[in-house]
Amino acid sequence: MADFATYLFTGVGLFFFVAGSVGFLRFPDVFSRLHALTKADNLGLGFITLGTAFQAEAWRDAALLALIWGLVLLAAGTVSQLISRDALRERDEK
Amino acid sequence: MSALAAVLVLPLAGALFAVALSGRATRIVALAASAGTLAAALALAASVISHGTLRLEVGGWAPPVGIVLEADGLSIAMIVMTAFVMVAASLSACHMLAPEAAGPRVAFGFWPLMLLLWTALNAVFLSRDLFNLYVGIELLSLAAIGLVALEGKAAALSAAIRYMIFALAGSLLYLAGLVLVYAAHGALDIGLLADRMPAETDALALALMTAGLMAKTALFPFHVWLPPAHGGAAAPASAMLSGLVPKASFIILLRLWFEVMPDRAAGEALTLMAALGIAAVVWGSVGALVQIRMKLIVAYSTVAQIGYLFLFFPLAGGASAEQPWAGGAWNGMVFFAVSHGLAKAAMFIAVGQWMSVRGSDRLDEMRGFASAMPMTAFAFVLASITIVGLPPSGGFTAKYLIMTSAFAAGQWFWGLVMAGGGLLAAAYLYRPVAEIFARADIPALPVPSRVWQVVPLFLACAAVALGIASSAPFELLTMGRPQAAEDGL
Amino acid sequence: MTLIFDAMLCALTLGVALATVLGCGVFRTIVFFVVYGLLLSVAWVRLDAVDVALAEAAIGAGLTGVLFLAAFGKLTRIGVEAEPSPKRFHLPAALGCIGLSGAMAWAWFALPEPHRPTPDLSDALPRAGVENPVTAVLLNFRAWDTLLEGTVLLAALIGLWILTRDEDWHHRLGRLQHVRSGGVMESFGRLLPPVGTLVGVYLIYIGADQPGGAFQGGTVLAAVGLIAALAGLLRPPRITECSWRMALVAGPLVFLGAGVAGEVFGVGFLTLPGSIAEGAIFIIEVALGLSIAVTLALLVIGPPEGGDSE
Amino acid sequence: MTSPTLYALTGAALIGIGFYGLIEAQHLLRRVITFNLIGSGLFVFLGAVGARNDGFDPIPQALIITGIVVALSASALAVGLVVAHSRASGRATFPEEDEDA
Repeated sequence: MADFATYLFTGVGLFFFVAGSVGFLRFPDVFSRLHALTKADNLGLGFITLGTAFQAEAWRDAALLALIWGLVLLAAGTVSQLISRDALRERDEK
Repeated sequence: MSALAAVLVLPLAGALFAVALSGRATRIVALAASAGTLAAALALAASVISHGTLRLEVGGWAPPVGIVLEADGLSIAMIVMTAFVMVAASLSACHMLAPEAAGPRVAFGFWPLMLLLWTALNAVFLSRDLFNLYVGIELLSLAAIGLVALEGKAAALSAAIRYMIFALAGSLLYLAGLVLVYAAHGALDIGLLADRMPAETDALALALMTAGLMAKTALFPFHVWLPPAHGGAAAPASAMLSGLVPKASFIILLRLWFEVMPDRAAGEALTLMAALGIAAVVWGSVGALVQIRMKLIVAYSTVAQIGYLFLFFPLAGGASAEQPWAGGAWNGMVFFAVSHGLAKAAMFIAVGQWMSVRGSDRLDEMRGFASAMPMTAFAFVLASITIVGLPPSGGFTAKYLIMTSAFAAGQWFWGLVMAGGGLLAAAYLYRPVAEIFARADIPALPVPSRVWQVVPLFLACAAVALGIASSAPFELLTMGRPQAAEDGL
Repeated sequence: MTLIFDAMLCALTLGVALATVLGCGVFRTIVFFVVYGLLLSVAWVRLDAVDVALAEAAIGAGLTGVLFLAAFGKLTRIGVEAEPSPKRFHLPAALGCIGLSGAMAWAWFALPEPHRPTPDLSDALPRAGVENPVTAVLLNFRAWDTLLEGTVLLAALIGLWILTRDEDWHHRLGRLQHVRSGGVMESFGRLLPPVGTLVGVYLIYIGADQPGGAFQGGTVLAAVGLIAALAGLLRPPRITECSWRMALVAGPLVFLGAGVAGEVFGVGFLTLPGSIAEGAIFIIEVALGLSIAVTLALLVIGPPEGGDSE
Repeated sequence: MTSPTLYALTGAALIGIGFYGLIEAQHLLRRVITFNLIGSGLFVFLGAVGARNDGFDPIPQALIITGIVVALSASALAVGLVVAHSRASGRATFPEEDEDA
C-alpha cells in the first residue's frame, strides 16, 4: 500500500517536473519561465516529497522531509522574486 | 614536551596567536615562537645525534590507521637549516617590514604567513604519510603564495598567480599518484609502502607524483614561475621562498624514490631527471647572466642550483665501497641543499638591506654598497663563494662529494657538468660582486645599524662553516639514511 | 536497475563537466560548475559516502559556487574585458588529456587482485570515542591531517587579506550590500537564520554518531552568516577587529591545546585516551566547527574593497 | 561492469576533461574552476576505490573531505588573486609577457 502511494505521488511529481521543464524551455521571456519553474517544480517537488514520506520509518523523518520542502519553497520564492526584479529593472532601462 | 612535537607545535601556536593579536604583540609573539622553534630544532638534533632516529606515532595510532612522524638525519639537517634561515628572515623583517616602513597590511600579514610556512616545512620534513605530506605542501604553497603577493604591486600579483597555477597543477598530479598508491596498497605510510607487494600501477603512480613534485620544485621546464615570484617578493620573504620552499617538495621526491619505490627506479628515468637538471643549470645560469636586477640574478641562480640537486639521482650510491664515507653522493646532495639554503637566504637578505637603503636593486646602483655596508657586502661575497662552490665552503664540500662519486662510478659526465656549472656561477656572480666593490661617489645614506648587518653575515658564515667543520653533520646524515642511498638505485 | 541509474548519473556528470570546460562565457561556466557539484553529491550517496556527499554539496557545489559568482560580480564591476572568444580545438592538448584519462582508467583495471587489503580499523574503532567511523578517522586517527587542514583554511584567509589595497585596510571586509528595507531579501534573511543555525549546529552535533561533522555543519553556519550579511542584518567585520580574529583561531587553538595536553600528561602528542576521547572530540568539534564557519564566511566575503558608504 | 568501476571511469574522464580545460582556458577564473574539476575527478576515483571492497573503508572518505576543504581554500585564495590582479592590470587573462616586469 505504501509502495503504491509512493509510485503514484512520485509519478505525479515527475509529471509536474516535466511540465515545468517544458515551460522553461518553451516560454518566451524571463517572467513566464520563472512562473513555470517555480509553480510547477515546487508542486512536483511537493508530490515527490509526499511520495517519499510514505517510505519514512518514523514521523520524524517525514517531518524533516516537510521541512526540506518548506525551505526549498522559501528559497525558490525569494530567488525568483529577486531575478524578476532584476529582469524588470533591465527591461525598464532599455 | 618532546622536541619532535615542539618543532611543529611552536610555530603553529605562534601563527595562531599572531593572527589573534595585533600590533606589537604580534611581533613579540612571532619572535618568541621563532626563538622557541630554533631551540626545539637544536634540541631535536641533539637528541637524534645521541639516540638515533626518533619516531612518533601521532595520537598513539600505528599505521595504517594513524600517521607517523620521524626525525632522521635528512629531516634534521633540513629542520636545523630552516630554523637558521627563518630566524634570520624574521630578524631582518623586524627592520625591513616594520609597520612604519611597510604599512599595517604587510606588518600584519608577514608574521602569520611566515610561521605557517615554517609549520608546513617542518611538517613536510618529518611526516612519513603520503597524504599528510600532501596537506603539508598545500599549506606550504598557500603560505608561500601569500608571501609573494605581500609585495602588493601588479607584477607581484601576476607572479603569484603564475606560481599558484604551477603549484596547484603540481599538487593535483601528486594527488593523482597518491590515489593510485592507496588504491593498490591500502596504505599511505612510507614504512609500510616500502614493504609492499609491487603492483603494476606503481610506475604510473611514481611518474605522476614525480611530475607534480618537479613542478613544485621548479625544475626545468617547470621553472618559469620562479624568477618573477622570488625576485618580486620582499627580501625576507624571498630568502625563505628561495632557500627553503623548493627543498620541501624535493625531500618528498627523495623519500618517494629512495624509500617508497626504489625498486621502480628505471635507469632512463634517472637519466631523464639528471638531464632536466642540466637544462636547469644552463638555463638558470644564462638567465642570471643577462639580468640587470640583483634579485632576479639571485632568483635565476636558484633555478640553476635546483638543477644540481637532480644531477645526484643517477649517482646515488655510486661506488660506495671506495668512498671514505658510504653514500657519498647522498651526503653531498644534502650538503648542497643545506648550504644553498643558507647562502641563498644570506644573498637575498643582503640585497634587500641595500635595496631598502638605496631604493633599487639595479646592478648599476650597487656601486658603493661595500663602502656603505661592509658587513652586508662581505656576507654577499661569502655566500657567492658557497654558490660557486669554492673551498672551504659547504658548497665546495657538496660538489667535491658528488664529483668524487661520479668519477668513482665512472660517470664522469655528471662531474663535468658540475664543474661547468660552477664556472657559469662564477661568471654570473662576478658582475654583482665587481659592482658591489666598485668605488662610487654616492651621498651618505641612512645605513641600518651593524646589528642588522650581522644577520646575513651569520647565515653566510654558517654556509662556509659547513665546509670547514663537516664531520659532525656527516654523522648526522648517516642516521636513518635509506639503504637505497648507499646501494644506489 | 541501479546500474542504469549510475550510468545515467555518470553520463550527466560528464556532460555537465564538458559543458563547464567548453561552454562560452565565464558566467555559464560557473553555473554549470554548481550543477556539476550537485550531481557529484548524488554520486557520493551512491558510493555510500554520505559524509562526503554532505561536504560536496555544502562546500564543493555551494560555497565554491558562491565564491566564483562573487568573484565574477567583482570582475564585472571592475570592468575587465570579456573573455577572449576564439576557442579553437587544441588537438595535442586533447590527445594528452585523453592519454591521462586513459592511464587512470587502465590503472583501475590493473589494480592488484584480489582486492587490496583494507586497513583493519576494527581494533581501533571501539577506542576512537565516536560512532561515525569517518569522524573517528578525521578527528582521532588522522587528527594531525585535520589540524593542518584547519590551518590551510586560515592560511588562505590571511593570504586573501594580504591582497587588500593599502588604502582599504581599515575598511569593512567585502563591499557593502544595499538591500531594500522590508524587501524580499530582507525578510528571507530574517526567516532563514534560525532554521539554518539549527541545521548547522545539528550537523556538528550529530557528526560523532552519524554523517555530519565540523566541516559540513560549519559550512551551513557560514552560509547562514552570509545570507544574514546579504540581507543587511550582519555587518562584515574589519580585519583590525580583534574579536573576529579570535573566533578564527579558536578552533585550531583548542585542537592544538588538546594535542599539547596529551603530550604534557604523558600520553603523547594529539593522543586522546579512550576514556575521555568522546568528550574531547565533542569539544574539539564544536570549537572547530565555529572557527570553520567564520573562516569560510570571511573567505567568501573576501578582502575589504573600500565601498562608498564607509 | 560494477558501479564502482563506472564511477572510477567517470573520475578518470573528469581528470582529463579538467586538464584540457586548464590548458585551453584563457580567463583566469575559468582556470580556477578547472582545478576544481580535476580535483573532484580524483576524489571520485578515490571514492570508487573505497567502494570497491565489501567492507566499509572510512579512510578514503576522510581523505576526500580533507581534500575538498583544501581545494576550497586554494580556490578562495586563487579567486582573490585573480580579482586583485584584474583590478591592478585591467584584465583577467593570463599575463604572458611580463616575465621581468
